[in-house]
Amino acid sequence: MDRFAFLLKRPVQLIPVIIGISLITFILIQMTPGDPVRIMLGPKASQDAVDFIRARYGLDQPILVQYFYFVLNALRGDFGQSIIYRSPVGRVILDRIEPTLYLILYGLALSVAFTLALATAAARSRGRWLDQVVRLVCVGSVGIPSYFVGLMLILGFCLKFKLFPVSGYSPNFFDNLYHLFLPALTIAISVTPILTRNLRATFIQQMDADYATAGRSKGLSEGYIFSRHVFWNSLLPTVNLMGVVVSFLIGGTVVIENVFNIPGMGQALIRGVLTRDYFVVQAMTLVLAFGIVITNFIVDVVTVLLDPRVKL
Amino acid sequence: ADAKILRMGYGSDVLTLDPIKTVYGSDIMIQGLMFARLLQANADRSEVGPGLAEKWDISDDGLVYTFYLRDAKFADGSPITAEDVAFSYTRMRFQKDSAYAAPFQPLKEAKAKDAKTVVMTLDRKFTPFLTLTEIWNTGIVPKAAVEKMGDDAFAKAPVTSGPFKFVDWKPGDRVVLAKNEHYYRQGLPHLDGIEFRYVPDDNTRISMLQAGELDVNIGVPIARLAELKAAGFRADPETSSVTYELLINHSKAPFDNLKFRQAVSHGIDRKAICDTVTLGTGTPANSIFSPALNYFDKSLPVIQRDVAKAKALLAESGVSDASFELMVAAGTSDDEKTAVLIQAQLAEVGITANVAKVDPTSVWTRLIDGDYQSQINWWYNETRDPDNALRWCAWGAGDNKSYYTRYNNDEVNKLIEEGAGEVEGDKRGAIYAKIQQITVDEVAQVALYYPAWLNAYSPKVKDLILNIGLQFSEIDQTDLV
Amino acid sequence: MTDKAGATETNGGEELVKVENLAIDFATQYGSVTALKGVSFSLNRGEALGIVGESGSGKTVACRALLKLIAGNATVRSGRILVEGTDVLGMSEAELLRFRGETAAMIFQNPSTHLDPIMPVWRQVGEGMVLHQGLSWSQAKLKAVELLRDMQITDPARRAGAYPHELSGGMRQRVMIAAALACEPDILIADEPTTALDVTVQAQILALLRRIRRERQLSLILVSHDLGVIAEMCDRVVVMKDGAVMETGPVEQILTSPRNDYTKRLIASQPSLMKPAVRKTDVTAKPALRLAVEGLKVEFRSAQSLTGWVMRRPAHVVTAVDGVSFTLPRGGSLGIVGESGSGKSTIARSLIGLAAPQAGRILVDGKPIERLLRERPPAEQRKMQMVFQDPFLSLNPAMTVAATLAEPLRQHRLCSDREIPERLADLMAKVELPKNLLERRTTQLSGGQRQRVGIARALALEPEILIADEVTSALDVTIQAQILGLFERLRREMGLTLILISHDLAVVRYLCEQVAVMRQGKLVEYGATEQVLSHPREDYTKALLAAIPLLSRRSDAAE
Amino acid sequence: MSATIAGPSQNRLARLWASLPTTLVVGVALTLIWVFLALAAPLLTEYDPIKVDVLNILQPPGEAHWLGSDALGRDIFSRLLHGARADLMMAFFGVVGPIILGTIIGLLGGYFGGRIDSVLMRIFEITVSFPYFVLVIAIVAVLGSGLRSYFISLTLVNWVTYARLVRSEALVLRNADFVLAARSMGFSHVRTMLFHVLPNAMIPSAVFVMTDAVLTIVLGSSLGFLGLGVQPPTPEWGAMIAEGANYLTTAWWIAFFPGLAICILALGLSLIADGLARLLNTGP
Ligand SMILES: Nc1ncnc2c1ncn2[C@@H]1O[C@H](COP(=O)(O)OP(=O)(O)OP(=O)(O)O)[C@@H](O)[C@H]1O
Ligand SMILES: Nc1ncnc2c1ncn2[C@@H]1O[C@H](COP(=O)(O)OP(=O)(O)OP(=O)(O)O)[C@@H](O)[C@H]1O
Ligand SMILES: [Mg+2]
Ligand SMILES: [Mg+2]
Repeated sequence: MDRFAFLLKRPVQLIPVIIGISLITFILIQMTPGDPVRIMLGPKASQDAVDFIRARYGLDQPILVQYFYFVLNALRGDFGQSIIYRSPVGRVILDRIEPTLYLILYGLALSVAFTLALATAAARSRGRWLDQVVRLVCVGSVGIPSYFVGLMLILGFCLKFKLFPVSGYSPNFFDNLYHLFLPALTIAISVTPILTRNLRATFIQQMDADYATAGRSKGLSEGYIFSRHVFWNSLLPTVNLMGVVVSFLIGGTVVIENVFNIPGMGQALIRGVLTRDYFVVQAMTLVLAFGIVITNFIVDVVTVLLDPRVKL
Repeated sequence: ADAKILRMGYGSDVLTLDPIKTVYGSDIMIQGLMFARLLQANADRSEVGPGLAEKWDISDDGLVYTFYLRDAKFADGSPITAEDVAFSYTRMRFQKDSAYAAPFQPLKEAKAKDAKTVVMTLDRKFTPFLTLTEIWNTGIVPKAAVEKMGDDAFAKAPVTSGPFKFVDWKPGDRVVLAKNEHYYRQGLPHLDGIEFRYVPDDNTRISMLQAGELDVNIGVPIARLAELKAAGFRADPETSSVTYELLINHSKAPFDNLKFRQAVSHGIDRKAICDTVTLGTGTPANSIFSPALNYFDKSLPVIQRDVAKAKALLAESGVSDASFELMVAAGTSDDEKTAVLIQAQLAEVGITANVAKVDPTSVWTRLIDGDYQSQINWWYNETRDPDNALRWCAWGAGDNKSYYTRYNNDEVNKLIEEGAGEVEGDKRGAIYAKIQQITVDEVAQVALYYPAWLNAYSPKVKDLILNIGLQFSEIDQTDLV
Repeated sequence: MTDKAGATETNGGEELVKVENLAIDFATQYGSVTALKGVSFSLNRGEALGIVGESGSGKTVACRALLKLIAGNATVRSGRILVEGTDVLGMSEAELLRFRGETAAMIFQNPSTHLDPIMPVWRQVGEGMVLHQGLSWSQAKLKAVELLRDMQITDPARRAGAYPHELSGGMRQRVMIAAALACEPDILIADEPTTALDVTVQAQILALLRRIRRERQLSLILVSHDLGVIAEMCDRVVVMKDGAVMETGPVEQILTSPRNDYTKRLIASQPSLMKPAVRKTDVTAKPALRLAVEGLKVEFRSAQSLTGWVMRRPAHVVTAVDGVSFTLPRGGSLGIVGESGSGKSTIARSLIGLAAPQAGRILVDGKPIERLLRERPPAEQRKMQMVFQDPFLSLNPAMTVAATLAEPLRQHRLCSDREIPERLADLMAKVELPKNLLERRTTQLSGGQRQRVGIARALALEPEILIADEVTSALDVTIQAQILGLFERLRREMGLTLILISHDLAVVRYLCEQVAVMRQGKLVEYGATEQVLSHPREDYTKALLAAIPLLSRRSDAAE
Repeated sequence: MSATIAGPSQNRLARLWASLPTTLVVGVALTLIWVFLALAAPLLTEYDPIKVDVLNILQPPGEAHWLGSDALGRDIFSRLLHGARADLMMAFFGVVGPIILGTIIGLLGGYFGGRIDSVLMRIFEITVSFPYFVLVIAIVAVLGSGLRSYFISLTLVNWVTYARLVRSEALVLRNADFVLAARSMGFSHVRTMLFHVLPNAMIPSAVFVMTDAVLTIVLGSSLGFLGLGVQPPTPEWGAMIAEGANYLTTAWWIAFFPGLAICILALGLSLIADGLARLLNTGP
């Protein structure tokens, strides 16, 4: 179908972006003062040992030569070695993708559920107290750092009522619905206000739209108009906003991963950057970029599915 | 009964399981759980006793050490032979990427004389050698396994010789260990296994301890110690060998000026800093090294703050621009507090300290490159013998230039060598007292206070402490009830 | 109260709807706005009632009130709306759901916004049947297709699955009518059902409404500002102004012998009734040729993406204007008519240099001018000005009227800063706007006011050639008449050369000597107005003509 | 127009006042209160915000210290008021850079379209897909810690939001009749862009910037571990919260009051955003 032609176009557009990202990351991180080998061997190591290891990782070469080898190896599926962990980058990342992905998706699922409930409730009772409460809560909660949300949830749910574990990620899918509930809730608490504000406003705007009036003139009930017309017409802006939010969450979950002690990508990236673990940062950046690209892609597909007018 | 698994949480990540490739706290603690050493320190580390070596001889000239091994096995069931010991020491001392070969410079050679006898030859008289044979990087590794697996693979799944054997390692998450059935001390350990978990957030670690998800919380923020104690956790300060200090760069103005250094030293209220930052769990510093070390000179007075004197010294120094940058590694709240206190105290003397938070890796780069004026830092010593400590912090001839301070005093350097070669306790004491006096007079570094290790243990954990060398040396006798 | 009066106006037939003394206020940020001040009228069974009146007179509010579709910020201050004896305003929510759609239904002014953009049209037609008549969705679909066929939509089975944006404006309006008729209501309220449409489509829709009314015995309320439409469709008419009824009566009577002053003015302002402006001046003396267009061709390429550029993919091309030529003398006037999308605005744009023609020349005073605006010297840029089609889009919403008008004066240094207030006052007077509007932001003006600001802005540069793109469509007939008068005056007095784009032949006939009929980018007919209009060759021109004389025919007859 | 306007509409000021959304008024008031407190801080408290007092650490709220004292014995109330200066600055400068850069890029891309837009969009995509921290660290490492680095890194990363908003508006506006009208009168591209496209394209950004300002403060505190934000001992709310993290259970007041302060400022700014949205979108 014509409208889905962008499905083919996207990968082509992706190439310059990926090259740009990888080159910039590579140069940036390598130009940043600080030596991963020093960090790996620790402050007590001799200069000899440091030089030896640097040579082993090829870090004594000029940057562009290193980049060239990086690309060459990456094309063969080898992203190099984590200097700090002394293991293949692929493994370091693979171990961590799953928890982060689970966490983000779970958090989003909760956010979506909350957002739909709150925005619908607020819009349907527009101007009345419920609406005002929802609005005020959404406005006021923007400034609460998620670190505190997490900590408070732990103090309440884990220590006082002992309902949930403080930490933990288990390889079992269903266990994690329980284990990762609080971290997902923390994400939801920080994301929901933003989405709800947006969706509520769109709902209200769309409830006043001409086609809604036309629906009323046909004798359709408010509930029907809302669920069949207004609702679907309002989703697009929020879906797009959600795309932005997801891009932000990818790689931005470090605080939540720390508070709930989840071994995820966010932690690893920060750590990689702080220790100048070049190849980890490099590969992780690409993985995250890829995640963001996929997110945008999904948003595009949803957009096209939701709105027959859109052509990308 | 349930398997007795001890769950420990620590704020730094395990980076490698190979004893010779690390100097980090997390790795060091793990090594103690996994590898047995020739000798074994007692709980407070005041003495070394038999470990894998049942007994040992020292030649009269003090250059040849002979160790006699007991019957022992690696976790895979293969016997621990003299060959393995020689291999482990040679590797640690001579392999290029050994992270901490420095203290073993005098070791010339380690050789298996027969299956149970190892002979080590030194190139000079070196009294601290015996105590060094119990630190983490002398853990005995199986030659066959290392050679077969290669260093990298071994570092990820080592074959151990200590109380626990390796089961699993998820980098950035946890190391899982299980009881080593072949451990040389019969009937030990009591535990069935250990989970050593990486929990970076201080508050989360405490919450996990409180929720029963951890049994040991290594590194408790001082602010929460009392609370944990009140809640029934064992949370007493434990003796450490740490010195907190203001690192100063002797090769840069204004710290190249002795009077200025003294002005700073006298302008600082060590007790106030110690009390405020450690909430009474530490002691103000009087010497360059910690009271946990042998030959620590108790008689040296803690320098009392004397603003008038500091001002006079500052005037004498002739330093016109009495200001400097005070670097703090970002994200370390105790360091930051210390820095702010120093800043406030020196302000009254007329010295301006500009606090700058810097990301930790950059801090190290700048220290090593000598591109700094001052920094809040701390260090610990693995053994009670001060030789190692002094070579780290005051030996200008060393690789690290007196802990990157560029302090280099020929007399001190000479005294350090002398102390290492001296066998007799009293004489060593005199040498070390002299060194401590000189370094305080010359303000080699501004030692501030000596903090304790602050850990919290669930009441179920019996008989476990962290010793000054960052080892849970009693781990094989620890039990969960 | 008004019972008596209402009764006298009813001439035969059972009274189906009776609006009594309806007054409605709106709460706004500025305070309350009175939209209706005690309106009364009635509708008999089977009758067609027309409501006319200037923009903002309360026509829409009154119609919506009939279905109790009252905006959230509205208050009914007084009045009743009796439909078969029941007061609509007193109905409960449940009663309303039955009432709307089953008893009365409405079609709206703008079909594009009144259809749900993301729902296939058959569902929108059918949902009323599902909800009211308990049909299943599949049954509803069948009936919806039937209804669409009834509305003369070709290939209804296929169109039923289409989304509104895939349909033309006329089709959308038909879909809306189908949706309104779905539950077979007794009363159909049509609020300006054709204003947004092309004249030819308008004629079709009106014919359709007439037919449905006949076949289904519908009572109709038709709102329009076009007396022609009303005259053709309705039995009786209500004239509204400022939220009040001015006059009510049978169509013939109102059109031929209006009693109310406003009604008189309204009728006099209908362009179709206006005599062509006098323009005998230039018949003999051959004036200098002012503007000549030769073989103008404009193509649009779809914006090319970077990847498309890299991969040398050809862009998609639309030929909007294809080989158009015409000439205009000084002080002459040309009317361009044609269906929507035929390229009228594009000609205008390429004349002022906003769209670069692919081929052809534009000569001013015999000299070819640069294709692109920015290549022309400022004096030349100033010479030719354009008034844009849509008054809601053509003024910068962030500016005040004063800033809008002063900007061109300053940029072209037409006068010193001191003279500006004077010039602004002068311009405002020209377009008959009160001076106190100068400080308002353009968003705070009505459509008609905006359009006049747009005209004033173009006049500010004292152009010699003025291109007016559908300038009158947003205007009230009365104001429209004033503006047309202004153009005529400028032409006569200052020798302004005028190009008037419109779909209203009546307007063109009034103002223009020449007319050009466009179709799909080509000039299909071009010549002197009277000649083209009296002997149209093209079907399209004929259809356009058929759309004007409705009212004149009646009034001619009356005369 | 037929409608009559009722109410006290004579006085223009009164009308303007009446036309302002309540949320805008309340929001501006809340924000101004902070500005006032920040400016008047030295008059409102006699405590020096950076004066350490080791004998009085961790005092709970009471007579001496209204909001308690922190781990170094500094008065929280005083730090809170003085901290408002740093935070208002952070909120302000933290969005100024991004909004300028983002608007320029978005405007150029949206207005000119075509190839310029394509190139700018690729830069946009690269930045969007780029992990924030890599960039921040690199900047901190090159420029050193502190506020300046923070602002620069924010600018280099956050411009995308504004570019996105402005571009999508500009894309529509460049074909808007009033823009064509401006061009048809011979105005230059620069003038058209600045006076006709920009004011209208800025509306969504103007609304978003209020939320962004709050996020800037919060982000500043959570990036403290990189050495970003103000340097000690300067008081700043985010840093105060971070300092209080370890004392939550023992000295809650250290983190609680600055947290509350951020929430109130956030509320003010959000209300302004809400009001602006109403004012600008619907127009009177
Ligand atoms: N929701 C509303 N809020 C405030 N004022 C309103 C609202 N709806 C209508 N009005 C006002 O009520 C008056 C009558 O409006 P109405 O829409 O009925 O005019 P109309 O006769 O249909 O005009 P047109 O021919 O332009 O459609 C106008 O002044 C209008 O501004
Ligand atoms: N910028 C553009 N890019 C691509 N196609 C365009 C562009 N502008 C106009 N067109 C196309 O050119 C054709 C002529 O458009 P134009 O606006 O001139 O029509 P019009 O006669 O003014 O119609 P209307 O009566 O609706 O105003 C249409 O098919 C339109 O889609
Ligand atoms: Mg209307
Ligand atoms: Mg047009």
